Amino acid sequence: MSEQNTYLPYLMTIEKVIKEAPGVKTYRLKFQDEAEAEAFEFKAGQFGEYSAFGEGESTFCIASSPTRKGYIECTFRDSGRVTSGLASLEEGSTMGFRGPYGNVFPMEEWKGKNLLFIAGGIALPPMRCVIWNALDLRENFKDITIVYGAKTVNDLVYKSELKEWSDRPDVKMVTTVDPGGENADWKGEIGFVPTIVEKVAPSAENTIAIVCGPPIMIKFTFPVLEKLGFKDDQIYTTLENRMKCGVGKCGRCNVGKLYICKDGPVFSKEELNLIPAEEY
Amino acid sequence: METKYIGKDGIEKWFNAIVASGKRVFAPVNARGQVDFKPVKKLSEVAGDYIQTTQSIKASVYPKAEVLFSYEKVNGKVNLTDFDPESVPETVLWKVHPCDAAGFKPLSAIFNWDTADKLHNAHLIKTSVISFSCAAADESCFCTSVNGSPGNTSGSDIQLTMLPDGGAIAEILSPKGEALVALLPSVFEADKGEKKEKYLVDLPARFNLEEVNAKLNKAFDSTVWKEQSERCLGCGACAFVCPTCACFDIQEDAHGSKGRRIRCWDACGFAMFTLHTSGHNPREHQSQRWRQRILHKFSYMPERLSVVGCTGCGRCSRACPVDMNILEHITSIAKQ
Amino acid sequence: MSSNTDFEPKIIAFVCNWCTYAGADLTGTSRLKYATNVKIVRFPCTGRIDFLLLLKSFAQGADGVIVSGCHPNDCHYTSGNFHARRRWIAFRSILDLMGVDIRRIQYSWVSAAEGSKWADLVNNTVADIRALGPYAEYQKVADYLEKEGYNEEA
Amino acid sequence: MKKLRDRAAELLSQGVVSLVIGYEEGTKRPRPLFCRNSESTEKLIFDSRCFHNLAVYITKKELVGKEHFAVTAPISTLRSIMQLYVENQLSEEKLLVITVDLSGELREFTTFDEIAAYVAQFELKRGEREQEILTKIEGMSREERWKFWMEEMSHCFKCYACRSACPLCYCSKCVVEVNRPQWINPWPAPLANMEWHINRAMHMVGRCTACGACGDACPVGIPIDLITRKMMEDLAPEFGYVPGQPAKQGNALSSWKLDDREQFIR
Repeated sequence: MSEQNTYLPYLMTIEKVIKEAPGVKTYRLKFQDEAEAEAFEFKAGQFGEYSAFGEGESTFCIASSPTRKGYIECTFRDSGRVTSGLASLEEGSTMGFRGPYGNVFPMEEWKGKNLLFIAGGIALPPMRCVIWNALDLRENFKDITIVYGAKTVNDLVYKSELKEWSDRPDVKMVTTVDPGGENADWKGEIGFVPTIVEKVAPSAENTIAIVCGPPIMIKFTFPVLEKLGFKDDQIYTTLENRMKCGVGKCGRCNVGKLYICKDGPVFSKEELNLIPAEEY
Repeated sequence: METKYIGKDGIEKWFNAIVASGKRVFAPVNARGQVDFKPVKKLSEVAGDYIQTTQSIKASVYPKAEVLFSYEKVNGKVNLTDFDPESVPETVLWKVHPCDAAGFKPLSAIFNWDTADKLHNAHLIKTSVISFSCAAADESCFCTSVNGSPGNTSGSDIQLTMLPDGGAIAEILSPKGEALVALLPSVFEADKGEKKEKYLVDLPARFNLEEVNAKLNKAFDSTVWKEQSERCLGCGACAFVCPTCACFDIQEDAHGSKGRRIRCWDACGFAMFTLHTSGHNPREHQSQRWRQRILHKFSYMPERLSVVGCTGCGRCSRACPVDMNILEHITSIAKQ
Repeated sequence: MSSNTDFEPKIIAFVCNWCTYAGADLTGTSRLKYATNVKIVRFPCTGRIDFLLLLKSFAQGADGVIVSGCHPNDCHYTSGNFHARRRWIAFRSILDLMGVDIRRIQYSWVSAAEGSKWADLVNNTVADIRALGPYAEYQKVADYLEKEGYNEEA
Repeated sequence: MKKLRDRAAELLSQGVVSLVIGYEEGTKRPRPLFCRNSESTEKLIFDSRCFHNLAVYITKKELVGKEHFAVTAPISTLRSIMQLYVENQLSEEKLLVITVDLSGELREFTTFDEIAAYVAQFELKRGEREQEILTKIEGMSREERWKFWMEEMSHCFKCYACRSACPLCYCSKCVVEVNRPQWINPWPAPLANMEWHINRAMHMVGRCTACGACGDACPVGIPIDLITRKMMEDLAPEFGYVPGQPAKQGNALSSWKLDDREQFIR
């Protein structure tokens, strides 16, 4: 009997380090074991437990698209013991990864629809996975609109990709910074994400909105979408409660009877309505 | 399932045979003014007169702190050493109460409901449970209200029901139980036809589980949580003595280039349990944490795992420094 | 306690920057010989030396600890050493109650001018700890995890 | 008892206070009770069995809110209230302290000086249990003490009931919850448990009022209250405070005397 130890991480080599914003880095990770790499599969929306040996584990989404094979990427902010341990690693060093965990964005069901991505700050990574997934299968979807905002120009992550997306003729890309966060060269919008969404959002007809961001942004974006005619089953988000195990055992991420790590992290607004808002 | 009789002397001989087989034996021992499970070698060490051990037996299949794996960093590479199921010794639990044995089911349900938990299962496989049915109970006991009974055999490999002559009715309930009998089969005699029920404590049910469940399904926003939890101090005593509480933390024990990842007990009553790095805490108030504890056991687990997360052992009520009496609280919810 | 001739005590010294560290420096520049068993950790002031560091030293293999700073009234920060002294009094009292071997923690005042006192302090402490032997009692519990009874471990 | 109930009901119905923290009958012994209306004061009791230290609740903002509140306080609670006051954790304006004196009369305190004067009449003595265990420990060799405490510590499972029950453990973030650096291993293990308890005792130097709440709360029966009690007994004369009396001269570890003992310093 060779039962797998769920808590034993895959060993990953950090292939590439990208500095995204102050304190924010993206790592491209490659499996050290060929067979593990071969067998590994995930879908947009899933997350994992990333470990810095000597510090512990931290939970982030997989920020790369499942359409890009051979590696995974994660983006994180240096904000605690584990993340600063991870941040101190260099290209070529080893870290751990467990996953993929959680449910997925129902991208199959979204075929033939318009997609509206709305993200704020460090919440672009879970969205980036879906965005690239959609762009790599561009023919499956109709209009794609991305609204992304951060506090300041400095805080925007994936800067080169933001440019790539806005240069593409098949994407409508809107970037914004909070009032006061702009600099002299800033050519994007100035204003909070919900306000900008109201201005630039496509018709709700046949459109799916995917919202990721800090709770306050989500709180103010939902009513805007509602006003624009989006139904609850057209709106998706991804939640992040504190987690340790990632597999529905440690008891932290319960929201009502659901586990964010098993039943989420992806929820439609329709599903969100059924769980107590105070617990996420 | 087979029922036998074992005499007074037979019990001691059999116990000695179990110890002699090299298995680790845990039994309730009265020491330091408390009765708790400890490794024992002689039957005389086993505590006699008590209602309940302070702690449950859960640590035998879910240790307080356990190494998930260890690692070593060598020249920029990392070598992992997996948990070795063979490192777990064969263990016999002697004189477990039915409410403790019954706790193995909800524990395993949590650890195995989706992903199998290698560590928990390794312990489980190596553990044999000899339970003793209960002839006495106190005001904190309520197993009969949560699908249990003083003679419940769930989770037991053998159950003994003590008889006035010092012997016992032995119910052999599983292959593991048979293996234990096989250590000294000669002391097991034919069943004398005694009815076990006659020797069990009479413990009327205090609430109806379905009723409680129905109430709890609508109670999330109730004021009852705040009312009940006002005196709660937010410590983890209730969770740590509970036979079914399984919430855990994963921590790192690093020493230079070597280290180990450790799983240790945690409790949903702690304020820091759900605190996000951002400072946001979804369960900020003690009332929310108390609600989580009750709903998890009496609503979420029955719905998600088809098992109630409480065996009615009453330990949490006994351990609580401020008398958060779970029976009283559940009964009052049932009556609402 | 057998005289452990092969035993080389591991000693950690927590010293303040202004007096004892300078004093230890002077020992070296004065070419005074002293035992090499000491690893020095420099702090701004004895007032900054957290009591848990002393316990951590034992847990990680030290057999003895030296804590040393400026003489009373000589503190660079005026009263850091007075605060430290109070803390040591309390700490010693608690450790003694708990059965921690307080003979293994040597407190001292060594000024920047007392190079020879530092050498004596180290030599005497090394000799004392050598006589006491390794602090195995403490170190053996450092890695303990689940044990149903402390006495179970031989 | 009736006087207490009537007075509590009166205070609540007249709106003098919005909460009375007291005792009610519990499963085996009295337990804390929170009266927010005059009806619930019927459950109030106050007798020699009431020894929960209710002072633990009065620093919980979530519980006492912004309104005026009252607490029925036996002597141990009064001592803690005084210490909390000395540490600037309470204000006289919000809190009304009620006790029942030896003659059975209700006494109300509106200033902390009154409480201090009242508390001063009572000497802090070791109880039977404390005397018994401390005598035993005091008679041990160092090696025996180490064995004794290590065995006790092996039972600690870090539920932190000691911390939760202590009125003076009011920090919003405890040292064991800090992980950069991780001073004390968060999992239960004999040494990590001992480090925790040494740490707790150090944080209690000159502050512990020997109410025994920590030891009483410990579900696994470790006599942890004796660590802080003994420390306090030993150090009080040296640091110039009286056990059980508020340390008005300031926190023992943030003050010092020129002639503090130093024979142990080479």
